Amino acid sequence: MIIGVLKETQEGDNRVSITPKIAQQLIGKGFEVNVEEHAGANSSYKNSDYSQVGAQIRSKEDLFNTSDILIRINNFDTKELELLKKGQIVMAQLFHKLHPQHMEIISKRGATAFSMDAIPRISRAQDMDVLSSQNNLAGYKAVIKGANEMTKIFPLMMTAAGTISPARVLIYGIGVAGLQAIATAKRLGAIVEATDIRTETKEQAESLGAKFIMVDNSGEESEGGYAKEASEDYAKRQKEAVNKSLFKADLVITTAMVPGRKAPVLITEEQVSHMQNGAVIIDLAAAQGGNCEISVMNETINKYGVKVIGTTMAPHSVSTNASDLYAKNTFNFLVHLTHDKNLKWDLEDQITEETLIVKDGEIRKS
Amino acid sequence: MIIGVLKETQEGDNRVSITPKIAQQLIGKGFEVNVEEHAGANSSYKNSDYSQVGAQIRSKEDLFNTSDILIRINNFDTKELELLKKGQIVMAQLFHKLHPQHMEIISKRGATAFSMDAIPRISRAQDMDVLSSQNNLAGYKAVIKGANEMTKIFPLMMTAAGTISPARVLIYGIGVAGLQAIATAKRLGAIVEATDIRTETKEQAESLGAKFIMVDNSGEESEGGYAKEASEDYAKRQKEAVNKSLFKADLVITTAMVPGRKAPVLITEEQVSHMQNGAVIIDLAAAQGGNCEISVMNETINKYGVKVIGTTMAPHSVSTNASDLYAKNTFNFLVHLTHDKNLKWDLEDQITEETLIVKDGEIRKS
Amino acid sequence: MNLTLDIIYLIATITFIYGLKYLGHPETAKKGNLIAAFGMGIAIVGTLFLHDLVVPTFTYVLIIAAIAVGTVLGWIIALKVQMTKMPELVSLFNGFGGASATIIGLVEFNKSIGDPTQTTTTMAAIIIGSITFSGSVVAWGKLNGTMKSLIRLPKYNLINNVVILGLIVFAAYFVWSSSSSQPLLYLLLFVALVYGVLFVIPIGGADMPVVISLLNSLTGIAAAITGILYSNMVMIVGGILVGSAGLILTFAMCKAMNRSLFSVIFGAFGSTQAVAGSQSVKGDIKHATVSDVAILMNYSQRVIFVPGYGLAVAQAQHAIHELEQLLESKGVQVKYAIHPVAGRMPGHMNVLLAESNVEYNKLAEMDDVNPEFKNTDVVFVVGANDVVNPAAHNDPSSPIYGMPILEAADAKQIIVNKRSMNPGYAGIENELFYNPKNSMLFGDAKTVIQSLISELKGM
Amino acid sequence: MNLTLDIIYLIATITFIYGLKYLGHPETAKKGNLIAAFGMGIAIVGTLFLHDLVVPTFTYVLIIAAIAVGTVLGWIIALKVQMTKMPELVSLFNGFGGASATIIGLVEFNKSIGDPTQTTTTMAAIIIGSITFSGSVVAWGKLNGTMKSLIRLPKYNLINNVVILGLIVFAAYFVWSSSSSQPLLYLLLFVALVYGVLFVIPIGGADMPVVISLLNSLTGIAAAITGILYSNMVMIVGGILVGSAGLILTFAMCKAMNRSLFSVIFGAFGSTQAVAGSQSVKGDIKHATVSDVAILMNYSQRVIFVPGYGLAVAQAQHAIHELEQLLESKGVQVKYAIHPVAGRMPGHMNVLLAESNVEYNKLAEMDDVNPEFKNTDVVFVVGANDVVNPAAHNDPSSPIYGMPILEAADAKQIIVNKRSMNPGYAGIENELFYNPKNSMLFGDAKTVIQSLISELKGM
Amino acid sequence: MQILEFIKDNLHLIYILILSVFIGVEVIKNIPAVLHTPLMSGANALSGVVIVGAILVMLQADPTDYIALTLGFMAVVLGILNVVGGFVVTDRMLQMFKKKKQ
Amino acid sequence: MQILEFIKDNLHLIYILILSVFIGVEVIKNIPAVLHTPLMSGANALSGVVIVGAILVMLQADPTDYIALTLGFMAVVLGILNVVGGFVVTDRMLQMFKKKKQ
Ligand SMILES: NC(=O)c1ccc[n+]([C@@H]2O[C@H](COP(=O)([O-])OP(=O)(O)OC[C@H]3O[C@@H](n4cnc5c(N)ncnc54)[C@H](OP(=O)(O)O)[C@@H]3O)[C@@H](O)[C@H]2O)c1
Ligand SMILES: NC(=O)c1ccc[n+]([C@@H]2O[C@H](COP(=O)([O-])OP(=O)(O)OC[C@H]3O[C@@H](n4cnc5c(N)ncnc54)[C@H](OP(=O)(O)O)[C@@H]3O)[C@@H](O)[C@H]2O)c1
Ligand SMILES: NC(=O)c1ccc[n+]([C@@H]2O[C@H](COP(=O)([O-])OP(=O)(O)OC[C@H]3O[C@@H](n4cnc5c(N)ncnc54)[C@H](O)[C@@H]3O)[C@@H](O)[C@H]2O)c1
Ligand SMILES: NC(=O)c1ccc[n+]([C@@H]2O[C@H](COP(=O)([O-])OP(=O)(O)OC[C@H]3O[C@@H](n4cnc5c(N)ncnc54)[C@H](O)[C@@H]3O)[C@@H](O)[C@H]2O)c1
Repeated sequence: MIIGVLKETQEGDNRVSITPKIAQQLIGKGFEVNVEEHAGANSSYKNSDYSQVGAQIRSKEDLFNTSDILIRINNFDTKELELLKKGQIVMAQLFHKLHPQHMEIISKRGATAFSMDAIPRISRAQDMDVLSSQNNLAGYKAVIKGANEMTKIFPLMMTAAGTISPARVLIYGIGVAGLQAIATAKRLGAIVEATDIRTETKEQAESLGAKFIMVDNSGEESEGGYAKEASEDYAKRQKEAVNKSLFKADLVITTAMVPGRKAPVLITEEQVSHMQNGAVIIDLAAAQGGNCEISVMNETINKYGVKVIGTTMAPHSVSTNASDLYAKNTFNFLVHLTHDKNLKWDLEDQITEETLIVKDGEIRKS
Repeated sequence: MIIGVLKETQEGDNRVSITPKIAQQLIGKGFEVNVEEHAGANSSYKNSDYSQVGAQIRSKEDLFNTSDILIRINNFDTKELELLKKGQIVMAQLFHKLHPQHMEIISKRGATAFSMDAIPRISRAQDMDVLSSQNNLAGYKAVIKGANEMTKIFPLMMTAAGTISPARVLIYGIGVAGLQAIATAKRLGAIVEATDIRTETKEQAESLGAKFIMVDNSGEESEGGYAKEASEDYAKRQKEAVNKSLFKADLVITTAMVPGRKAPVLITEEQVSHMQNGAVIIDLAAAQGGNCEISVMNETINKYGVKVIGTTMAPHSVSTNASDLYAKNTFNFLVHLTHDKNLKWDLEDQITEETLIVKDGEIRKS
Repeated sequence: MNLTLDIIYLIATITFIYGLKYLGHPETAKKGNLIAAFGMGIAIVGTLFLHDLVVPTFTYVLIIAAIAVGTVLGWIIALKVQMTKMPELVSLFNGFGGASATIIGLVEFNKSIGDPTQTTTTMAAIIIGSITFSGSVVAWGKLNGTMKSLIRLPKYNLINNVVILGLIVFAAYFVWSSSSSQPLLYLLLFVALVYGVLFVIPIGGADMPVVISLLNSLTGIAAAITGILYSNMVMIVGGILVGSAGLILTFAMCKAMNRSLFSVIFGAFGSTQAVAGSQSVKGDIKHATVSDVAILMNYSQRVIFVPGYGLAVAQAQHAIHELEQLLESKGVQVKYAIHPVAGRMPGHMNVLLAESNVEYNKLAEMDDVNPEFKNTDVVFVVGANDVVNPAAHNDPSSPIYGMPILEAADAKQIIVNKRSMNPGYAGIENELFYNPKNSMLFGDAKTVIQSLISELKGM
Repeated sequence: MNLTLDIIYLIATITFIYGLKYLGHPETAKKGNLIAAFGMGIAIVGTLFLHDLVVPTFTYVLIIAAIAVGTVLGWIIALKVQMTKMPELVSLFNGFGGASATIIGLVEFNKSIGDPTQTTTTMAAIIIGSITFSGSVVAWGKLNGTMKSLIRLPKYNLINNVVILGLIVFAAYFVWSSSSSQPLLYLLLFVALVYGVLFVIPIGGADMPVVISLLNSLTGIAAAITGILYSNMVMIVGGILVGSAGLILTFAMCKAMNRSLFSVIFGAFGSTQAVAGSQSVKGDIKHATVSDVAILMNYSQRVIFVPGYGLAVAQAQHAIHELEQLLESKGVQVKYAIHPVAGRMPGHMNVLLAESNVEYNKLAEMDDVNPEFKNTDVVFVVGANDVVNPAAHNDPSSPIYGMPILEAADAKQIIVNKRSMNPGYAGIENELFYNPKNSMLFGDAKTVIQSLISELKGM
Repeated sequence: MQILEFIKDNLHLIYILILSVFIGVEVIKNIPAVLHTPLMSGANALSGVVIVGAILVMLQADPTDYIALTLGFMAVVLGILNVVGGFVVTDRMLQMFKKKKQ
Repeated sequence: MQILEFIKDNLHLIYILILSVFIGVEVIKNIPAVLHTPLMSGANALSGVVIVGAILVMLQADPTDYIALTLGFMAVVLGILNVVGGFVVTDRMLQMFKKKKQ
């Protein structure tokens, strides 16, 4: 079975889906691994690092022609998908609900698609869970980026030249990214507040030293640890509860998402206009439409004295770690799917079932 | 007595020497305070903030014409100095030893110069000590910037997708900036090592959780808590002792300086070439020539897979705090120098004596 | 009496005091036992030889034969018994002591007739001695499994109280009437024996140690009373010491079990409930006290901490670091086993423990540490649950089936600290808690660890 | 003797035991004192009225007058005396007790002649009683300042030993000869009194408390011996209790002062050295023990911590946070006063205390906290030095002159913890350490704070 | 009021009893829970001090009074069982407190 | 060997003495240093129990034996001074342990 590792094409994404170490492990398991030229360059992995462990360096074209499984982190574009051959498998974060047209093409080509973002959040799938592994880094990096952008420092300091009051950090959404953001901001000495629609996150936030801003969520639903879309009424209550903190905050990090939907708008332009001069907002939900009304993906907007940074890029900027984790997740996923180098197609298995979006041209999920 | 607060002209410096709060305090003491237009803009202070507390907003020309004391953080250039009038006082970080030609002009114009960088490191002058207050922020920001530039994260994390080993941070020079860098890196979870020519810094570094790399410093001198220039022999011993750590480091922060001299070169190009792929060097001594051979002030050099960032800019990027502290230092200094709005010219006093570089045209220090 | 014997008794008494005192501290307990045994030895030998009586050789031979038989028997039994059977053996031995006191009372009864003080004393010796005897034997049988653990008679409280009152009246009659009737005496003996049985039979198996301690205290009192018969100081003081120390110990044991003495003896219903509370389909769970765990750790060579989400909730990171350092300073090797998904976010335990400056090289990854558990004396699971749940291996229907876990069950002894029997994140029961090698140490992690620290510091 | 009196004595004895026991814990000490006083009261009243003697009214009147006079006098003196003068008063009272025993011995001497046991007893009462008396009076004089603190006779050890040996031989002569010579008796008395003086006079002023405790223990023994004269149980048991407890206390006091009893009594030279070690031009420094400071804090309302560089060196940030929380849980208000240049870098204390999660609102800036010191019961300076050095105000020649400091000296009580008398960063001496309100608590900050925590937890 | 009489006659004994109770209590309180069982066992061995009484019974028995001798014999055997067995079991229980390390 | 004689005659007394010493020691050990002085003072008051002896001296004195009466009088005064003064001073010392808070 030949695995083709593609270089990421998305602007600014420095990751690679398979690192030399994992390539070696795959080869050890009997797979053949071909890697696109310079695929690892931005994550500090050279072509030679791959060839040393026994992988072949190939052109992109070659990979599309010869691979049984094509692996990448980010979604494919239409042109690329048109190159697929019958029986070929693609494995990436396809976000199939947001991109049904892509599934159509794959189906048309008679190919197969596994979507990494669809790995279920169950205990035994934790080591394949790319959302967790990448969001975790995103949470860390959002704080570092925020601290770098701010014109203030995080910790309280009582010095001979006066006292610097600690930065106030406000976090929306206490999922994986939110929790790591809390931990990181707290470590640096900030006063951290956080809120989430799921009240069970209160204890978790507090266990990391944040103050939880409780918003009455009666009437709201959640499912399997995921939030569902919030009602307008909830949004109003949330604003009332959080505004006081928002208007004092030096750094705001938003991570609120609802799987398969546009991210909820939690900070309106009007709210931004009341924020402190010099405050920074890092919107990690920007790619899903953003939690802040004025955020734009991959841009820094300066408005009302506030810097609004729209990004999901945080993990990309810690590309070495992000690639290592992603590759390990992929490896675990491949090991789970296969037996003695061959796919098991075990549709009884929840992980296979939920990630297998298109099977030999048949669209199974939409 | 009229104080003129000039806007900083140096590229990228967002600070302001007097903040609205301090302006108010000076006015309270009977001074008249005139502020150049938009002087505080980059530190989030608007013109209106100043006028609200009773300061006048003036043009730069006006300030030069009317002020008794002209205040700025950074050095003046020759053209500006030519505008000085007899009896006028300038107060800034003049670094007179590095810029004797500036002193000549001031002397020629019959003006007076106080250099803020010359404030002695004695206990009662601590609240005027701008080097301490600014270097402290520099130490913090160097780590944040480094963390932002790195493709790895700082803390150890044992996750389902594998273990991320903690970042290794190496710090040269354990003065004020070095100590704060240690503290900040340690907070974020890095393994921190540090070295200094003054062995008394060992206990200090360890009190903040860093491992001290001891270099035999027999034969080296130091004076009043400051290092003197190191011998070549010391430099050799230092390389031997530190190289092992240097070549494993993910982030290196250099802060070593010798007052009134070029900063010592601690990392040669040859050493850089042995460093890890992806490592980052932040050279805080870049303005004084740099501790790293290949660093260039205000530039990011990518060489041998290592990012070398030359900067003293760190405090500027946390301009709000930096301005607050600098202004407070200046205020304390002014209060110390004056009695009932008039300068005391108390040359018996160590602080006045050491900071008064040019007095009414007479150059007192060189 | 002989002066040398007096002095020997005095010395024996002092060894008893020191013996008890030293038995109260782990470091000195062994020494204390030996000291007391030495004192007992000289008292026995002194009694045998230092007297002013004319004793025929036959009697001497008999006595020495009796001592020899008893010594050899006692020694062998004591050495042969399994560790786990020791409590019932103690109970049995205690019963023998009571029987001995009873016999002395019976023999002395005739001599005492007429002297009310002496009669009172013999009566007391007989009654207390035989209650201890039969009670201890029942307790032994229960612990042994020979007897059904819980036998409940209707209105047993009432019956018991009537019997004991009857006994007292009966004894008073003897004192008052100066009767010397042997049949009546044996009736008294019989009733006392019956009372002993009645007293112990309704008490639950889990409460047996308390009862044994109480009976033990009674034997001490019986010995003291017999001592009064002979004005023998070592018996009097020794007996009283055992009596009072035993009583205090009984209360301490009740306290450690969170029960009152009253509820142990009378509230046998309460007792069943309490036992039921910690029972489940999976079996019994065992409780440990802070001092148990402290001593266990103190005398271990290798300890592994398994931190989980509860450690974060309790904010016990500083406390556990202090515990680790304390143990290390006592020569115990300590490691933290970090499960990749312990806590609620990736790296949660790392963030937590870094805060309290736990050294990175003390943190072991799951795959590295799993083979080490079997060489570990104590694994201390604090606020963790799912990450040590064997259901991940055994139970395909469990939501965590297939997840790798920390193999805490391989260790020689497991201690789990959490606040209750509530499940963790996955919401499922944990069989590990019912593992025979496991004891639960309930309480908030921070409080518990801090108590462990103070306990350990006192050692 | 009267049975009721016996029972009263028994009860009194028990109150004495409880009294001593309770006096050992701060919470119960007051109660203990009252219980013991109650026991003493009933013993006295019982003795007065429950006897089978025929006593003329005159004698009664005399006794009651004596009691009245003594009670009123004792009460008034005890209430009037200044707090600081209490130790010498205790010494004086103790001397009175000894004198009382001596007098009893003198009176009973005649009756005892012929009976060696009785004579031995009276001799012992006279000798021990008078040594205590004269010794206590000398101790009182010394503490009082009436007597020069250190009087050294040449070869005093030799002289003392000869005198005490002579006393014993003298007493033995009385027992052996059954002599009834009054002049000889008074000579004995005189020599004993002289010995008491000789015994105490060479001992240094700082060691006086130890000596008083020792003499106190002796008075107890004297009381017990007198008790034997009358076969009086309360005197015997009470006296022995005081004797043994007093001796243990004496050892404890020696230990707390880091001296051996031997060196206190004989090594008077050592004593001067020890005192000299903690002296300086600035005056004396006082030492506090961990338990002193723990109790002080426990009974305070407001405590301020002043952390400095030493806290960072000791890495005691977690410990101090725990101490703070513990005190708060006991209702003590705790704040940290942060000096702007405490430590070695700006914000050093902030970084340090943030690590252990000290709440930001517990940190007070210098200018805000300085006015609060005067309402503070205890200020606890840990590993700080220059930042509380009053030389910054007073000494223009000092390198820190003009630096603002934390006004710790305004607090009611100051405790400074550091490892030695070494100076801090500025390299200068600190007058605060010699402030009469200050006590030094030497030791590594972490160790000291952890000991404070365990001590406080035991309260 | 025989009890009062008894008290009067045995005043010293009563003091001894009361003092012994105090010592028993003081010496045991605050004992760690792991030591409960060994202590119980040790105290049990001590309560075997009745053996002294049993020996006295035999010593004082008329050599022809076979009943007394037999009973005495039993008493001694039982008593010594209690003593020896008790101490040995206690000692075994306390093995666990041997320092394992070196 | 009068001492041995004495021991034999006063066996109970000797037990009482020894037990009392144990209690005295057990009860006091581990006392915190701040309580040293109050305890010393309290023990001092207790040592005033000689007053009982002093009273007995007077009670037993021949009413005409003025020397004995005078000496007894002094003994009583001194003894009661020790007792009353001792307890009152101790009480005052212990004021510092009153909880200031409420
Ligand atoms: N790491 C991640 O990224 C991540 C993310 C999401 C979910 N998870 C899941 O979270 C679980 C983690 O396992 P875990 O063993 O760490 O935690 P866990 O299974 O949730 O168990 C934690 C235990 O701690 C106890 N506890 C809570 N507060 C306590 C306190 N103050 N003192 C003492 N004990 C306390 C609770 O029992 P009591 O209530 O009886 O005290 C609970 O049983 C796994 O199921 C994992 O899949 C992990
Ligand atoms: N904050 C800044 O930016 C900065 C920078 C440079 C210099 N300084 C100077 O540093 C000084 C700071 O004052 P400070 O009061 O914090 O410190 P300090 O005056 O240096 O005193 C620290 C004291 O802590 C004690 N100590 C050290 N290790 C200890 C341990 N393990 N346990 C207990 N005590 C320990 C030392 O006494 P022992 O050795 O007897 O234990 C020492 O006297 C000022 O003079 C300031 O001017 C400050
Ligand atoms: N199987 C496992 O053990 C496992 C592994 C990883 C994550 N998880 C769980 O999965 C869950 C989701 O984690 P995630 O980071 O992927 O979530 P996510 O990225 O989908 O959302 C982030 C957070 O935003 C919150 N949110 C959504 N709408 C909001 C609104 N209107 N206002 C405020 N907050 C809002 C959500 O509740 C969530 O906490 C968590 O409970 C996490 O613990 C479980
Ligand atoms: N009066 C006060 O209380 C006060 C206030 C602030 C700072 N200080 C002291 O002033 C001193 C200097 O602080 P700074 O930050 O201004 O110093 P700096 O910026 O001049 O130098 C930074 C560090 O580099 C070190 N260094 C120089 N040459 C080196 C070499 N070849 N190799 C390795 N290290 C080298 C120096 O020893 C120094 O520690 C410190 O001791 C500091 O504590 C005192």
